[in-house]
Amino acid sequence: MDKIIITNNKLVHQGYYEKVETLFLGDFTYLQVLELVRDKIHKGHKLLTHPLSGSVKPNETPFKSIIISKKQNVMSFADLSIIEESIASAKRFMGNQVTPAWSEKILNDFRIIDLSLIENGICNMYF
Amino acid sequence: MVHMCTVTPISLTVGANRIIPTIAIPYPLGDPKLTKEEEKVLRRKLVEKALKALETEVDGQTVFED
Amino acid sequence: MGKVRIVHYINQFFAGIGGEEKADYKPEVREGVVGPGMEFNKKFGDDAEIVATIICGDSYFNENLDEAKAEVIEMVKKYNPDLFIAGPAFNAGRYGVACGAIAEAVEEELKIPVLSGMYIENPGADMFKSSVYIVSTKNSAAGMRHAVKTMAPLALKLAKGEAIGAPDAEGYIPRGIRKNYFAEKRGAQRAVEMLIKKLKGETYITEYPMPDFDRVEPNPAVKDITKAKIALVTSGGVVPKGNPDHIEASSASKYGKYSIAGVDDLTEETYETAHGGYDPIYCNQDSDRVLPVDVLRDLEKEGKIGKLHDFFYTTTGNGTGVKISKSFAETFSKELVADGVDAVVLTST
Amino acid sequence: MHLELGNIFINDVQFGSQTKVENKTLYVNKEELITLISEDEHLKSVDVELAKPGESIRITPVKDVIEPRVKVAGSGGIFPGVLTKVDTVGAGRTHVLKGAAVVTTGKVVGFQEGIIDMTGTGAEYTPFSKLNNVVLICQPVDDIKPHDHERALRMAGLKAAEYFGKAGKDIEPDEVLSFETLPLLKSIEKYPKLPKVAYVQMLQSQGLLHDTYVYGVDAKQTLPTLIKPTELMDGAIISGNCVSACDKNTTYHHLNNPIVQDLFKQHGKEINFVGVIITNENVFLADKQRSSNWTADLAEYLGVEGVVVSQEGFGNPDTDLIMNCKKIEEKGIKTVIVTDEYAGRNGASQSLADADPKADAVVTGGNANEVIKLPPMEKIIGDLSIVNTIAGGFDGSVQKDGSLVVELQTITGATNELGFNKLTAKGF
Repeated sequence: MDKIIITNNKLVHQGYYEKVETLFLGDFTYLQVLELVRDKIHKGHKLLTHPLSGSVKPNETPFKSIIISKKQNVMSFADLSIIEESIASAKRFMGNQVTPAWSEKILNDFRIIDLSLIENGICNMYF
Repeated sequence: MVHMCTVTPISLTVGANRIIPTIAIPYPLGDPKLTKEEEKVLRRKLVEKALKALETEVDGQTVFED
Repeated sequence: MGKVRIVHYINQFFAGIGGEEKADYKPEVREGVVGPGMEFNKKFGDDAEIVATIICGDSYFNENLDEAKAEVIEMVKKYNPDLFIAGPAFNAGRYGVACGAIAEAVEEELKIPVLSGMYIENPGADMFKSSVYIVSTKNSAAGMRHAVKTMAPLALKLAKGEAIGAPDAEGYIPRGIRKNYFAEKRGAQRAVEMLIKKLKGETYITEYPMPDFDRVEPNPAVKDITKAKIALVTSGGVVPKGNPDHIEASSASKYGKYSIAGVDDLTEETYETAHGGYDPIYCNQDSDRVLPVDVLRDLEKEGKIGKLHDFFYTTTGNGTGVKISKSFAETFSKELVADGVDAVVLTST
Repeated sequence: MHLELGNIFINDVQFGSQTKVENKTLYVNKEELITLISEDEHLKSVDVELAKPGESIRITPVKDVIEPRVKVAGSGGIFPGVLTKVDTVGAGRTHVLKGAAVVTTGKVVGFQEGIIDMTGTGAEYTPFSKLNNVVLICQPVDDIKPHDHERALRMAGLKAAEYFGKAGKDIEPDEVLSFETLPLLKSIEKYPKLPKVAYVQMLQSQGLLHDTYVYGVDAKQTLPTLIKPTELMDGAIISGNCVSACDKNTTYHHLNNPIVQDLFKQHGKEINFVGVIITNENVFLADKQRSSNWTADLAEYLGVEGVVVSQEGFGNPDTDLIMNCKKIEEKGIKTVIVTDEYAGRNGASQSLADADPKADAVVTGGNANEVIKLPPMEKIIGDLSIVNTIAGGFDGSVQKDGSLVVELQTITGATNELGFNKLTAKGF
């Protein structure tokens, strides 16, 4: 399929790397994932999922998975503005309060939610 | 003033009046896929376009497309 | 609390010293009131008193910003006031900017409340409304009485540390700080009523105004580009290698001014980008990709442009606020004009 | 089509030997309720507590709040497609235990949120402090999967609400409200001179803990469609949503949708309220495009002149909201949007993650980042230790004396984006 998952969530990596090209960045922060996606958008990759997926706040969950197109085309201004606003939002939340040092159990809950947010659409995507 | 930028909608919202669209955000006036020489030719074309825009009367926000 | 002590800042015009020809008047402090201060003192009655007035020429202030600020702050400090009032400046642009800048600086340095007054379209209002309480005034000095009527009670509240009400109630220009409160009607009802007004074409007030942007009149075309002196400005963060002034990767608090006299080409060894808003690798390899010095130098040599200005100005546009960006431009565009620059090529990433 | 809502006012809730409504009091047979809820194999234990207005009680973490209702006449049952068959609802007669609610609590995942204080500062911000609440505390079996856990809690709340609703079936209501929805063409004929108005309701539909169900269908798998406002009153839309406590729509909100109510109030006077369009808030941008296109198209197809659009949740729904607003405005239809803000603790940051000049009529439910202090409560229902692990709570949230320092976003329903509350924000 013509897409790449960019994620720092091992559950997403484990679940999908055989089916979808997956760029797994285990040691990236939430914000670093967003910034990497921004660089990809600059190069003309299309954003396929919203970077602020989920209502879990950016200073709560450390995990983020975003799907972009494999193909590069002319950069989309709409995508750029979404990723820029998302980065600004994420920074705002971190400015209020940094992500706590969660227990492994809670981290795993966050992984499951992050996984759930992308798996619902991934199977029926044809573009 | 002439504004050379890739994301012209932003330039329009911040109020620039002479706008030249450029190549890409990380390299507005270049293209790493080209050789150094080709890149400079490309850059010169864009700068000449910008100078031309400076010499052109505008009566509102204008994006100088090709 | 006893009588509130106030220091008042006015320009050369309101001090009766003179108009534009006296705009380079250096800061001077006088005991008691001068000019509009009289109106204030009348209004304050026994509650407060202007103990000193500082007079400064608008050109002097704006052209010697750092010095002027420091001098005025020293003068204010001596009087140990409870409050600092600047203006009102009405529609006088440079006076407005001076009032905003000095009020902001006094608040920051001396930690006392400050107040100014301006016409809504004064550029100083837009630049300083988020950091300073600025009362919305009429557009000329004819509105003095009206301005003082609004400023005096707000000044007393500020000095006494009382809670400041909403902008429309107190008369100041909204500062863009979102505050919660309980409305009389629930949101759904407000929404339905707003829709009915919108359908009828009546005025309604949105509860959250979208961020607004500026428009400026285009400048006339450059007559002869082959004679023109051209300067380069960038928001792409190009800096000499090592980023000597430590310009921030995002939300920049400053800009840099660097000489490119004698530079024909920006190389990997000499220049880089400080910008955190994009992948820096391409600019770091060759900063001409962001700031086209090489090409403009060629064009200069070929006589296609008059001259490439010896300095370029740079900052990072990443997350840097509109207000601060404006204040950068406000300052360096004056230098550009003074240096005889005819046109600017601004590049953004 | 016609729906009568018979409100039975409830001023008190007490345990008793029989579940019934008498003298405006809801009596709860605790054992019977526990037996009913415990039928779910995913639940290990169930407990029931009562929380009344003014009591020194803090309920946390809150998953959902549901108002007890029962179908008395007309087709279908309450919560169609979930607890009852998928028969179409929205006509006939429905009884409501007005003033009572079922609140579900219990951890779903490790981090949680949602506080209802029955007294003090916090009580002013949540509408549920004014209700007589029957609180279900459900502990799941060990090693339950989060998806099953969420579902078990969701069903427990709905079942309890249905159970109490039945107690009001044969009671004479204290007031009867009547809502009429005509076929579209008739509706247009009825008030030809009034501007036609629709309501666009955006439903949270992103994934685990972020879902809404319409007649039992997961909203993320739906396309924007029309629904009669009275169907909402019979529980056609339920919440499976338990992230972002302040601006999620509980099932209680869906049943009592304030925009629907307030549009009805002006119906036939200032406007002609012709219908509700429901749309979703999905993660995939292509879905957002499709749904917003479809929504704008439906509004145009209906021929309305104005719409109110409501949002649900934080972050990416801002994009759906702005897309909907912009596309509907571009059809020449006037919009008002209802949202809330995340303007930072000092209120100085930009409030929304998206913006457009076309969004020139905005109603806001307030800044969810505002920090407030909640006094200690004598009784905690649920688990206070989790307050340090909820949205807008943080290390040190729980003070030595039991008071809490938290952002408004921890309080259930505080900045609701259906305009349920009076709270709002303005620029200072």
